[in-house]
Amino acid sequence: MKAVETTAPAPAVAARPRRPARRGRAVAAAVTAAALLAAVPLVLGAYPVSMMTRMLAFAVLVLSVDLLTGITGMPTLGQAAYFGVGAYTAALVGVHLTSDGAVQVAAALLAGLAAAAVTGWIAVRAHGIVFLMLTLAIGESVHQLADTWSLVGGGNGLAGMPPVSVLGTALPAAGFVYWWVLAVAAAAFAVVALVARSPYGRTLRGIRDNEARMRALGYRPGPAKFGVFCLAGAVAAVGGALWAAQVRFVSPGDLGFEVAALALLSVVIGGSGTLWGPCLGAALVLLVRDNLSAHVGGHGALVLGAVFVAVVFTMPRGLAGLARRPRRTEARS
Amino acid sequence: MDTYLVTVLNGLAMGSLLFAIALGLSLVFGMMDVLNLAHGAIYLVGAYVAVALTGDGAGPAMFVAAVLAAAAAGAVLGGALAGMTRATPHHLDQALLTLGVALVVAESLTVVFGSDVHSLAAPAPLDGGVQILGQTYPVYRLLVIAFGAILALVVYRLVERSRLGAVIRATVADRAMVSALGIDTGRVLVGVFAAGAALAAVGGVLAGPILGAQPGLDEKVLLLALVVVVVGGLGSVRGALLGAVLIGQVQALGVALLPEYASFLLFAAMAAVLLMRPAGLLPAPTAVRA
Amino acid sequence: MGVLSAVLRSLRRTTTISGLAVGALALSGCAGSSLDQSGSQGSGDEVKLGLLVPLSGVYAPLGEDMRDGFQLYLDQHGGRLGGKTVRVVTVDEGETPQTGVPAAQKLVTQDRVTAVVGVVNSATALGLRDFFHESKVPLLVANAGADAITGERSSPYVWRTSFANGKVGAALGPAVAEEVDGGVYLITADYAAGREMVGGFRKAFEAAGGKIAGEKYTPFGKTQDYQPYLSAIRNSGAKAVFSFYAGAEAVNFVKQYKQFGLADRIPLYGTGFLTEGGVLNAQGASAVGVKTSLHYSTELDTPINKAFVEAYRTKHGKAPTVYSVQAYDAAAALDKAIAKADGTGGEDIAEALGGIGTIDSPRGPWSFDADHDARQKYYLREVRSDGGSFVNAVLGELD
Amino acid sequence: MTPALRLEGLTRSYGSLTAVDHVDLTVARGERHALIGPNGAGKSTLFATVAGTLRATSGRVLLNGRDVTALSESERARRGLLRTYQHSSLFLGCTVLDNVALAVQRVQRVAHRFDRPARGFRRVQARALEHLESVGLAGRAHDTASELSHGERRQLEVAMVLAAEPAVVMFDEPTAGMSAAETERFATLLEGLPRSLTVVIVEHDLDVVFRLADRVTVLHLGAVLASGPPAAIRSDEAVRAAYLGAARTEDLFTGGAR
Repeated sequence: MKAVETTAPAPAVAARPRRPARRGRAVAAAVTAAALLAAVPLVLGAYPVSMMTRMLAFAVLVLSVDLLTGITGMPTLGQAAYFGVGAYTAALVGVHLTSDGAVQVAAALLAGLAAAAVTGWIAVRAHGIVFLMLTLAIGESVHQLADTWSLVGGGNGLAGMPPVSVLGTALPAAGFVYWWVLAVAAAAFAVVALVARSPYGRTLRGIRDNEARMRALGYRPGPAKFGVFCLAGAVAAVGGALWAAQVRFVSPGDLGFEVAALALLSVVIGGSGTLWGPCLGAALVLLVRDNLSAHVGGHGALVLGAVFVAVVFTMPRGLAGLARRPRRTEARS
Repeated sequence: MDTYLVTVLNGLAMGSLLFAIALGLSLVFGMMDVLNLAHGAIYLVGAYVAVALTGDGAGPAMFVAAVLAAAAAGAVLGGALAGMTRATPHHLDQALLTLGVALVVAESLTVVFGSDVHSLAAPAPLDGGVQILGQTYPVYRLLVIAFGAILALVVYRLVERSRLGAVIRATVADRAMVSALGIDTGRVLVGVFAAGAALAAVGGVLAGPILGAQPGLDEKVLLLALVVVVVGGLGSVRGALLGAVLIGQVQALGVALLPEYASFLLFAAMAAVLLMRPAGLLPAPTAVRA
Repeated sequence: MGVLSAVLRSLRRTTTISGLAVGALALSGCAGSSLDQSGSQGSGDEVKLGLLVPLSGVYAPLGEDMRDGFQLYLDQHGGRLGGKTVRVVTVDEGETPQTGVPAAQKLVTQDRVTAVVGVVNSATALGLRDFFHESKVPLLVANAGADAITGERSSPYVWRTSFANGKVGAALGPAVAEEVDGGVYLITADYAAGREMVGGFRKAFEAAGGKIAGEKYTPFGKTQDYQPYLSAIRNSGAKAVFSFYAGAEAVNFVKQYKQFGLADRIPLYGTGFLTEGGVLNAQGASAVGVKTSLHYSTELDTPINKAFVEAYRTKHGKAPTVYSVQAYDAAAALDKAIAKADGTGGEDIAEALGGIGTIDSPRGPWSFDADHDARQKYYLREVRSDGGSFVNAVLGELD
Repeated sequence: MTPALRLEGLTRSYGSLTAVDHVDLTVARGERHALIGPNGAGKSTLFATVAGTLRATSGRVLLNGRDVTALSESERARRGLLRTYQHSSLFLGCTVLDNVALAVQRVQRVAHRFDRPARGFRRVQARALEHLESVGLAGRAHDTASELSHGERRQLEVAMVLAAEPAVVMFDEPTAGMSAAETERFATLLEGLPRSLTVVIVEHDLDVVFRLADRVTVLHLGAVLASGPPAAIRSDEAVRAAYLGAARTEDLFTGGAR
């Protein structure tokens, strides 16, 4: 029954330890989690491993949403677009150029960065709900593009991607693909964690908490927001490339609104103050979506809706982070 | 040219529906900063009330009964939502709460009515078409336009000209100030929430003969209403009206003129407006923003 | 918003195997490591089949019909196919490959089914092609219509008991060219299935001497109001319209086609999905007179179809649809294949599927062609009122 | 010498209401200048207009002789013109240390570095801690700002704005909500500030005003009523006369809503 404690494919490392004393424990937890995660393919069968591979890829997308929503306070519904850009780029590279996983990830990263740079300057001018709507518009437009553009297969999607290879060795079995995805996801996690703890991360949290005050301190929030938007686009695209490496198929459904909404939901469920929380949220959301459903008699949404309501009333602080972003009422005075 | 005139007319019909639906969303957001994600579900309640009461082809009396029943159901739901959101301090929590309610409501509707597509007939005397500029046009849509115009007038008088309206506008602008003046903003908020939800449900009945009722329609409608509200400007009646008319025309005239870009028109229009006016076209005047 | 349907979808997923997902994970943990590739397993007197149909999302009504059709065949044959007891594992395909692909992976790698039946979404079917090909497990596509499934992306392990989009459209081409004196307007939802059906029609139609009066592709899943397009059709001077829509779009399009007065002046043709199943009930009288091509209608006047419709009504309390028949026939094909196969492994079944010959189905006799697609008759159907309800009356066969 | 801050006919209107009405004011470099006046006199609006949070309707703001009226708030802050807020405006989700460090890292030009964790930037951390110590909050450096009491938040606000190394700093009612001990600490802190720093302060506590200020300006209905050394203001008949029925000038400023 080792599976139980490994259902959480997220390195349990605190995003920013507050006191040095905690750092040691956080490192120990991270090492333990990494070791457990790395051992998964030795223990579990192909399906659970492929599922955890997707969870890891999705967790990378969720990290990018957390970077924007949890750390910078910009709630987004558009990250699936960059996830999709990454997935399509990786699949195109896989179909037409090379099955080398590193090349696919690198190409996806650059494509995501470029896509975010092109669209981001529009989005970061807005705040709160308007930002949310603009990212939604970007997401829907990119989805529409994928749905109608024959070069990427249109609505039928892009199939025929060969198994991903690393260092010249093809990885046909689920377990090896898992290790590859785990390695890249861990790297992405490390990068995001570094950014979150850096002075830049502090700047972003300042923008989240009180953008007006940042300006009064002499900051120019615009470029800082644009920068994190591009970074988040690149991270999401890496997630997309990892997703494509496992599924070996990309379709417009992968960058649809549903994916964006689930990613945002993961951040909220996981608690957006930390990085490991949303990763855990990502795993939970995919687990529920793809597996946990046999016993709800078809009407689980009733239960779920009630749970939502109950959560709000019983643990209003449990879903911190997003709630801490500046509210309109505070902006007035 | 005549073609486009009929298309403009049709855009007005859609705009009327959008106005009825988006108004409540806009005012609730403006007054309480609550993003009511259950608004689409309330619309769908109205649509299914119409399915239950009028089925396929009922008389005007039954149709009016459906409108009233939907309004009542919407008001009850809206009042309940208002009470629940007021008991919750954080905006994200409030949004989650309304999302939870939306889930419960929409799933209950699927349980009761199944996942098939339902369609509705217009009440018998309005079921036909008339000739306009040589084209057949459904009479019912003319009624919808008339309804939208009357609604706009009534709401405008109510919100812009009456004392109650002054309180509503003042609450949008600065809730704390209105409270300080000794006015019970709580009752106003609950009232507006309930009225807005009732309007959305009535919108569901009225749109029934045009859009039908099926699972998932709540999301499409919510999205459209959100676009209308954001384009028009949060918290303002005139903004909701302008946004609704504009989006109605984008989806009608825009599609007729630029069919190749139909998929992108809605969001392109929204992005264009927001780029030029980040607060929307006619935002509600608010207190000084520091 | 989308969260709603996503969550709804996730919570309506059903599986016949029991156990929470965590438990399932743990169970499969006993199955060993994931570092090798493994195919399906067959054992003794029992076969395990996977049913991959949408039970949530917009395609749920189709999925339910398919499940009912498949189940009816099993019930009629004592729960046995080809002499072996069948265990069915049903999973929810959902709306997109996002959910469909993992669900299929679960059937094959965890439940280790011998074969999988179902798949409504074409993208899901195409996305799963390599997976089934490499896993050497047969996939019997019982709806998804993308031409490539049995075309450029065909596989020895992918078979289709339903239709190819282009062929359904093409079947109507010569008939319309003959019936209509003047240009025909093409309109469909702007996605792969729509373009393939219209493309198939256009090719056959133009080959038969027909003329195109204009064409429009409407945003898929986002169009509620067709008036701008209907005006364009009116102004084009077209003598007929060919279209493809499904679900709520089919309902809205056909109703508005009537409301804006086009139905009385310009005949509407389409592929059969425009007026099939629950969609037709919702369209009601608006659909009367619409002519479509499809490989099935409940009104087919054959003994085998009458018996099927009767049995289906008795069991499920409603009329069958083309989707029910496609899944029913997938069961029939498997029945023959399992009986013929040397074993119950995926490779054995796949090989046997090539030799099952003709299946006498409610839709008429059909067989797999060289590309593993269904070679079948198409019928010209017209919506008629039949004592308060509406049916697709069969006008004749198309060739 | 060029004055540190000079306002020329500065006006800010909301429609027909003129909150700041042609204010002329000159604050010399190193001066401690107090701004007093009853509630609604336009003090906060004046600060916001000078800082650039609000656009001036007309008039000019000169910082060290340079016209900054057209500059945004953040550009003015970069030139050394900073303010605190009447109601604490902090980064409530961040730690106390982060609040101050945000100001420090901007000044030290490392605000957008992400090559290593923030704690690796020793100079920033050390400087931020120094500022926290100066207001007595060093012990709470790792607490979240939202956990602070009202008075502590006021102290943090002071530490944050000083950490931004301003040339001219405007305090908007800094001691409101502070305990007596905290107020004393604040007054001592202010007295200890180098004279290279120019201070404008809106304050209701007249003890503090007359203890610290070199000059005092009285604002009334958005306009300057009087300006001069504290002793002169204390005995100014015009100030006294402007307020009907008030027996002592002090009552004018301490009575009423507060």
